[in-house]
This record gives sequence, C-alpha cells and structure tokens, in this order.
Amino acid sequence: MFEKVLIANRGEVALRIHRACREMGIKTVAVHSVVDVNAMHVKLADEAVCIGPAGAKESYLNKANIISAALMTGADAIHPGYGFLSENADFADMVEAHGMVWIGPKPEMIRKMGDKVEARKLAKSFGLPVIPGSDEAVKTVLDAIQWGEALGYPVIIKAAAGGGGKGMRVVNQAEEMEMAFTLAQNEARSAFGNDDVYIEKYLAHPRHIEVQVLADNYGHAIHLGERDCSLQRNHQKILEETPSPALNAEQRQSLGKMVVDFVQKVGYSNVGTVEFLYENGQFYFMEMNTRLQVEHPITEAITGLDIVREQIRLSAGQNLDIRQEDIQFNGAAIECRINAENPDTFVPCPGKIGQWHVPGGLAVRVDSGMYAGCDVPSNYDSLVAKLIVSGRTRNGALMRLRRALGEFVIEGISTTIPLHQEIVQSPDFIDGQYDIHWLEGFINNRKG
Amino acid sequence: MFEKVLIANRGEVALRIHRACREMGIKTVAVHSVVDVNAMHVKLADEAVCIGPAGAKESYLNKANIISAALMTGADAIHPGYGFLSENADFADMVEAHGMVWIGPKPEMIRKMGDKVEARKLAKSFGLPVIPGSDEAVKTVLDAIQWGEALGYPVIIKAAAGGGGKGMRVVNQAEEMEMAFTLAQNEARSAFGNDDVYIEKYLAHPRHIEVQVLADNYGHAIHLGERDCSLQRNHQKILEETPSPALNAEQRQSLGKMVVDFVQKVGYSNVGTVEFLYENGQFYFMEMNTRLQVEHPITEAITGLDIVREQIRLSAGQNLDIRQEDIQFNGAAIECRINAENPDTFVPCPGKIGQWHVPGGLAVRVDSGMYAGCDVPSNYDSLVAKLIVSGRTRNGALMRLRRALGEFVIEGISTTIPLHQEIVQSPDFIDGQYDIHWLEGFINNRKG
Amino acid sequence: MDKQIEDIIKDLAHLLQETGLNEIDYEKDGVRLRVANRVAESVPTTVVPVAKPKVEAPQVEETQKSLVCSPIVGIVYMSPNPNAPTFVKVGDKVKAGQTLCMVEAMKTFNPVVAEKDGVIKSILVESGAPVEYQQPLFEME
Amino acid sequence: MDKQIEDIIKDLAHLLQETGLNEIDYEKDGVRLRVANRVAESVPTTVVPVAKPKVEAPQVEETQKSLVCSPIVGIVYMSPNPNAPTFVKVGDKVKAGQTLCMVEAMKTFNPVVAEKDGVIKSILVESGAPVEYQQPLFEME
Repeated sequence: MFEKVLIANRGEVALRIHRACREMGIKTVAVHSVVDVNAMHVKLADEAVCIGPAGAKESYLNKANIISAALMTGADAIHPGYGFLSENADFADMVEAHGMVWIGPKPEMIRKMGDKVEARKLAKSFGLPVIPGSDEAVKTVLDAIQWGEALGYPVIIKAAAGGGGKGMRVVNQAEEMEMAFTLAQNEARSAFGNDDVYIEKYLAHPRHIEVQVLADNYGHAIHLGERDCSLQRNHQKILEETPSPALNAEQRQSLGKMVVDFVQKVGYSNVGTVEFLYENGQFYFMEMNTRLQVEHPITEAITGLDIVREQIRLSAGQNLDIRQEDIQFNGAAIECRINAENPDTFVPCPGKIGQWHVPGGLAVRVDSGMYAGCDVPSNYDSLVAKLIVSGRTRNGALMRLRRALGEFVIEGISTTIPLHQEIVQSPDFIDGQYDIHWLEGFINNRKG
Repeated sequence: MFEKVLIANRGEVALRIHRACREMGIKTVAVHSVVDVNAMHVKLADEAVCIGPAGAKESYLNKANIISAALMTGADAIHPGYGFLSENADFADMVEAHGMVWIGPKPEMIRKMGDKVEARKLAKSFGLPVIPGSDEAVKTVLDAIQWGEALGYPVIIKAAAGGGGKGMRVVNQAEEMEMAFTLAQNEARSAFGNDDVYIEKYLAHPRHIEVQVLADNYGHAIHLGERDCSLQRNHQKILEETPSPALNAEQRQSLGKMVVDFVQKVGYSNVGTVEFLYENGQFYFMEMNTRLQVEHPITEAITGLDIVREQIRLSAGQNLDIRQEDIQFNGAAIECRINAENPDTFVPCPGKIGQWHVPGGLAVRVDSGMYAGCDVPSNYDSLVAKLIVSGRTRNGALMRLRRALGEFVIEGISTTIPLHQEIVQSPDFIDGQYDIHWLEGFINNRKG
Repeated sequence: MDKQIEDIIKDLAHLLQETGLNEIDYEKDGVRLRVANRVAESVPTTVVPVAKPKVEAPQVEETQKSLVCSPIVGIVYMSPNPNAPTFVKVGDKVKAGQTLCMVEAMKTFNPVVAEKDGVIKSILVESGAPVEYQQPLFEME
Repeated sequence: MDKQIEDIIKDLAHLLQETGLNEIDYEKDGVRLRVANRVAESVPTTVVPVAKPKVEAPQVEETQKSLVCSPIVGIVYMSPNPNAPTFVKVGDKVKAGQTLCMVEAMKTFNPVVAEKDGVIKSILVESGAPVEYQQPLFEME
C-alpha cells in the first residue's frame, strides 16, 4: 500500500480523499493555489505545497508544478479527484513516467473513453445499447422515411457538421418527414456549407441513470447499483438519488450485469461510472466517466462501502475482495449539491462565509471543506457542500432531507439551499416523476 | 400517530427527539429553563415554552409546569428523553392522568425496574442470571465457608446495612475466610450497629455489557444486539462500542434471546436496555433501564434502525413491524461522549463556545445541541456532543474515529477530546482488552 | 485616594450595574468622575434557522416602572370567575400583597400578588391566555 | 511622578478590578486621570486542528527591500553546477535580468532572474532545497 498520496485537487473532494487516506494510515500531501492556503484540506494534510496563483490553469491544472510537488515530498501516488486533471490521460502518463502511481484507470482507457465517438463504438461493439441511428449521412427523403420506420417515431434529424441546434428537426410521424428532411438539409447547407444530415431516435423525456462500477486489474468487476441524476440545470447535476425511483429490482440487476459485462470485456480497471439515458424501459449508453464522481456518497450510503478507499486499494494493485453477492442495497439515499449561488438567478456568489452550522443526527452526512469565517474564492466552481441523507425507504430519506436542509446555516453568501427546499416539497419529485428536463421547467415555473 | 409531542428535556437528546418527530411529520414543543432560551432544540421546535429558572429542580424537574406547558400547547404525548423525569413513574402517571401519552413503558414497569431489589428478584424469577450470593445474612464462619465453596472463590463479604465500602472484604480462598468474616462482622457492627453480612460472588474484572430491546404492546419483542460500555469513570460511561470485542456471534445470539425472553415474560413494552456484568463467559443481570439511552446511536449505526422513531411508534400503540431475523449487525460502531471538562482533572468547564466545527464525511455522526457562540450552562451535565463513527470492521471504525477526533474544533471551553484521542491510541483499547476498571487505571497511569 | 471618592466610585459602579447603563459621568464640588462598563461589542451570535415569535419583555425605560411576571406556566385569569369584575384594571392603585390575577395550573388557581405598592400601568396578557414562566403580566409604577 | 498620584492610580486600578468596570475617569485638584481595562474584542478566528509549520514570508519593513520568489515548484540550485561558484552571494550588486539561481522542475532548469537592479541582502533558502510556488528566495535592496 502507498505511504504517501498527493491529492491533486481542492475543496470537498480533496478533503474526501484526505479522509480516506487518513483512515488507511496513508500520509497526505495537499497542493493548493495561493488563495486556497487556508483551505480545510490544506490545514489537515500532513504536508502542503503551494503550486500556483489563483487561476486553475496555473495551479490545479499545472502539471509540472504538481509533479514537482509530488517528487519533492516523496509521494508515491497521485489522486486527481474529479474535474481538473482527473480525465487527462497525458497527466496520468506523466505521473507514471515519474515512477508514481496514478489513482485511476490506465491512461489508454482514459483516452478511449474520452473520445466520445470511440467510446460509442466500443460500447456498441461490446453489446451496450446506444441511441439507434443512421450513423452515416442520409441522402434522400426515401432513405429518411425508411430510417424513420426502422427507428420508430419520434426521430431527430441532425446536421453531421452540426451544433447549436442548427439543422436539427424532431419528426413525430412519417407524414412530417419529407418537409422536415428538406428543411434540415437546407439549414445544414446554409449554416455549415454541408447538407449531410443523419437520423437518430429522439428521446423526449429521458432520465439520466448511471451505474457505479469497481474493477480490479485481474478481471474481477462488480457494480454498486445505479444513481438517478436526472435533476440537472444547464447539464449540471443538482440533486442525485439512489435507487432510481424509475427502476425495479429486475431492471437494476440486468442493467448492472450488462455494465459489469462491458467493463470486463473492455478490460477496464479501477472505479468508473457508465452513464445512460433511460426512456420507456430502454437504456442508451452515453459515456463512461473514468474517475470518481461527485455523487459517489449516495452509493456509499446504501452499500456501506467506502468507494475512495476501494479506489486506492485497486490502484495499489490489490484485488477486489468484494463479490457481487456481498453487495446489499439498503434503503435510499439522496445528495443535494449546495452551491454558492443565488437560488433564483444562479449567479455565483463567492465571498466570506459567516456562520457555518451543518445538520447532524442519524443518517446525515455533510461533505464540505468550508468552515465559519473561510472564503469561497471566485476562481473555482461554486460547490460549497454536499448534503447526503439516507433512510430505510425513499420517503424516510425525503423526510430526513427536509429536516436536515432546515438545520443548515450558511451565512455571508447565498446558496442553493432554498431551491433544494422547494424541490423536496414538489409533488413531482416526491412521486419520483421527473426527467432530465424537469428541473429547468420547475425553475421556470416557480419564477412565473 | 401523534400530532404534537412535547419534549421534556434539553441538550442533545431534546434535539435528537425533535429530529425524529420532524422526520415523522410530528410537531414539536420544546420546554426550556431561562438559561436555555437560545438552545438549538428551542430554536428548531415548532413551539417553545419557558418552564422555570436555571436550576433543574424548578424547570426540567418541574412536573406541574411541564404538564401545564403540554396542556397549553395541545401536545398529545410527552417524550422525557433520558435523565430528568425519564424514570419517574409518578410523572408518567400524571402524563396519562391528563390524557396524554407517555413515551416510554407503562408506569408500573418503571416502578418495578426502578426498585433494584425488586428488579433482581424479577430477573431471577424469570431466568436471568444474577450475581450468585447468600441473599440473606450469613451468621457463622462455617456457613461462610460453605458459601465460599458453593459460590467459588473469590467471593465478597458485604454488610447488609452497608455502603461506602465499610464491612466489605474480598476473600480469595477458604483459608482467608475465618479472619475476613470476623473482621467484616466487626466493621459492620461498628459502622452500622448491625453485624449482618452476606456473601456473594466477587467479580474482579467484569465488563459492562447491555442489550437494547424493542417490544410492542402485543407481546412481540426483539433485541438489537449488545453495547459494551465498560469504559467508565466514576460510574459514568465515557465511550461505548458495539459489538462488544469480548463476545462472539454465538454468545451475542444467546444473550439476545435470553433478554427477549425475559422482556416478554415480564410483559415489558417500549424501548429498554438490560444491563449485565460479564466475566469469564458469564453474564450477571444488573438492572433494566426503562428509557432511551445516551449510547443508542451506536446500535442505530450498525442496524440502520431509528430507535427513537420506533419508540414513538410503539408508544402510539403501533405494533413492532420488524422481526428479529430482519435485524442485521453490519460492522462496528463507537461513540465518544465529549464533555465540557478539563481532560486531565475532569473539572467541569461551562462557558461560551467560540468556534465550533464538527467532523464530517462517511460514517461520522455528531449529535449535539451546541453551536458557535452558544453557552454551556453550569447548571446541567457536561455532555456537549456525542461523536459516533462506524466502519465495516472494528479497526475501520477506530481509524475513522481517530481522524474524526482530529477534525473536531471546539474553542472557548475545555473538552474531553484529548482523553478520547489518548484512549484510541492505547494498545489495550485497540485490542479490546478492557473491563470496567480499565479506564480509571489508564487515567491514573497517564498522570504518573 | 480619599475614602470618600472611593465610595462614590463604588456607588456609581453599583448604579451602573443596577440600571444597565454603560457609562456615568459625575461632577460635584470640584470632583469629576466617569465610570464606564462597555459590553463586549456584538460578539456575533449564531442565528439558527427557524425563528419563532417570542414574547418580548417590553422595554422599561424609567426605573420606577416594574414588571409583574408569571411565577409558573399556566392559564391566566383576570377575574375570580367569568361573571366577576377583574381583580385590577389599568390605573388602579394596588397594595403589596394584593391579588392581581390567578394562574391556573393543573386545576389549581395560583394567585399572583403585587410585591409592593404601586399603580397598574398596563395589562400585558388577556384573560384566558396561556403564559410561560416569567412571562410579563402587568406593568406597574 | 508623584508617589501620591501613583497611589491614586493603583487605587483606581484596584477599584476597576473590584467593581468590574472597564473605565474610570478621575479629576480633582488639577489632577486628571483615566484608567481603563478594555477586554480584547475576541473576534473569533477559526483555528482548524492540525497546524503545520509553513514557510512564512519574512516581513519586509522598508519599501526599498523586495523579495525574489520562486515562480514554480521545484528544487533550487544556487550555482550552475556543483563545482561552480554560486550565481550570487550576499552583498552582490545585481542587474535586472541577471540570473540569481535555477529552479529544477521535471528535469529542466529554470533560471530565476532579478527583475531590477539591486543588492542581494540575504539568501533565504539553501541550494538543493525544495521550494513551493512563490516561496521567497532572496531579499534584495
């Protein structure tokens, strides 16, 4: 096992990793920018090295300074957390080239999964369902109608050179195809100088469902169930829960099995998450995240596992000593991401925190690097705390979440706590009736 | 189910009960003394009533004012917490006489178990092992020697009128009996004017092991495993853990079965705890606590149950819907009682709290009514926080406890955190090798 | 220092305490004194989420005014029975020991009496209202 | 100072203590005194548990003095190679752009140069020591 791990990140995830290391008897090195000198993980780590100015590009993304800090302090592994360099295969290569261990999957796996077209091909070739479509350009209306039949309506026409919605048309039935196809081609031609369009199945109300996996270097892999991360705003997850209110045990099991199968075939090892869109009983592969995820604590809450600990063990080359049949899913868990933002306008609100009082009691977990009197710098993302609650039932977790949100005191900055308080009172959310568009509709309605 | 519960207590347990109520959709009434007007549970409760001056006798023990507050606010039940009026059968009677529900066992059961001689008789008659002894006065040396043979050495001679160690003699072998018996009789005569002595088995190094039970009004009862509360100072528990490092699964099961059997035979309903001394593989009944206990969270941590919620349900006459076979004991949990005391001299240290920052992260729970800037009044006991950690193994919980203790920041008052930090580094504690005398020895040694 | 001045300072300190003032300036017969006791400037107090309307004790500006507070928790009654006149009304002169109202708790009626002679300046609760410990009932002068 | 006044001050200090006051002004017979004992206004600063020795930037009192800090994380070298003399030593006059030391990071040597003309007042790290971003290396005047 490692003697000393350098944590190449900041904020709550840096603290999360520090805690896992401390509990494994591993020494920690914090790296930090100039403005993070008083951050909690810096204060708690065994050693700390300043690696650059406030701007992330010169500090948390500064590969050379991070490698130097690791060499200077004698760290034998680097944990990249999430964001920043966590999916940077070149950095992973550098870490290994300097004789240290990268806490994550092999760099080539990061590369493969980072290329979205390549990842889709891999997924498809190893039997994961992807959003069905023509893949190649559709040249004639007749072909388009045949694709419409084959895929089943609604379908969406997209410009091959596309982006920004130009050349995109949703087609609900065969009768609309001729006009839609012609318009899409014209739009594509005028927008991109290229009238190639392709057609794929249109998902109007999908959910975002992802599966957490653990895999060792020896071909052993397990899944830890799914997380429903459909509550998003601008593609940013706001609240996650497990299990998904949309799945039953049978679906969960077959989805999990499918993902473990994929991971083993593709030769992936370490922790990872396979993300799907889910609509009408069907899953469609989106991408694989080759790193720890923000929302991992809800999985920990219902499985009792320490995912970061397992990740460190796997990266040290230890074998996965948990079998799939050992994993139990007990109850339900929800995570609220509490951001330093105006809860109505979502304008970031950095500043100095005044009072800081976190909720306590049974089955309530707070992951945060903040404390009374600390600064929330304007240079980084606005996440200030993750509030994770669990319960023996989803309803129990919801009731607990309400009381915990009501106990949270953060002064000096605006936070999204009021938004979460509204969400947990919403009948749709209470009923589990939501998709990836639901939250934006909810936010717009409450403004009106 | 109740609409509104009055919480006749203060501090962390009042907050604990408030949280359970809030999560069940039950309104809460806080009562408080003049000095507790800014207490957390007072701020969070739906209603609050001041019931008297700082002194507990005139406030938290003021039955009339508490009953009046309950009637005034329309509460339909009263939860007494632990301490104060929680084992006062007369108060329980009053609550019922005023048409409200007492959240606890029937008053006559409180009375029975409150009388220690009666409780011992009950336990013995229903098959629980008690410390074997002569029960009645032993009149002659010959009889004393026979008792020594029968009980097995060591035995202890105690003055029937006794107390304060007077007339007490430990006898390790038959040869010592004659002299010890005579001396004990003489001491008893001169100290109490009565030379009656009795003899019982002497436990030199017992552990304190207690079993948590839940029982409904319909004869259904289960146990939630044991807690090892041997770490005591002046008969005050300091740190508790479950499972006990001294028991194996078989002992646990047979102890639990024995206790459930007793509870059913005696007709007990509600939550309760049966306390035993344990030495050389034998359990000896000490007493039954007819209330919630301070250390209940460690049981919650490994069973996933909310004991206060179950208590409220049982008190509302609902049936226990959990079967013994549903209860799983997952991993290990430890609770540290953090007191406002000098960690070396144990002199209470009331005062104003400055900074207050609690540890967070996976499997760490803090139950406390304190916050930055609040007062710890001198009028009540010195418990300011309970830190509860759990892990998949005892060692995992220990490692987590160390890191959590290191993150706890309490300024402005002295606390016993440093004592806990020493305990968790001690080889004896790490090995689980301790009895009810161990902590006092540890404290004395570290001073020397 | 003069024993006399020392005594004046002590008296002023005592007055400061009693009146809750921060500062007293004193000048007499060529002696000028100022005593002060500034309370620590607003140590930030934690505000915890739920705020409930609490009964606020009315500020008593003049030292002659005093409050009569409930000694127990219960229901206050301003008259001995529903048909009787109230024990006292605003403007009444009352004598020490005179009953001002009753507080019912657990079926017993507990008289609240005036501690000293005075005049009822205002009645702060309505008959039949629940009162908590030390809730102000009357303002007296 | 008059022994008498000294005694009055001592008396006032004693009174301050005894009465719990913060301040006493005193004036008599042409003597004016004020004694005060303001408690430090404890602005609560968070101290988080583990304290580690951190490299503290030396305080530069005079505006002429300036610090040369490391622009990167790495190992500092005071001479181009182990056998060569150091780039600079205390007392040297240096010109803007002159190399003062090298910081090695990832096998490359990065020269640290003087930003302006000046004199090396002190060297704050030893050759071969690891340095963090913006760690002070030289004090210049």
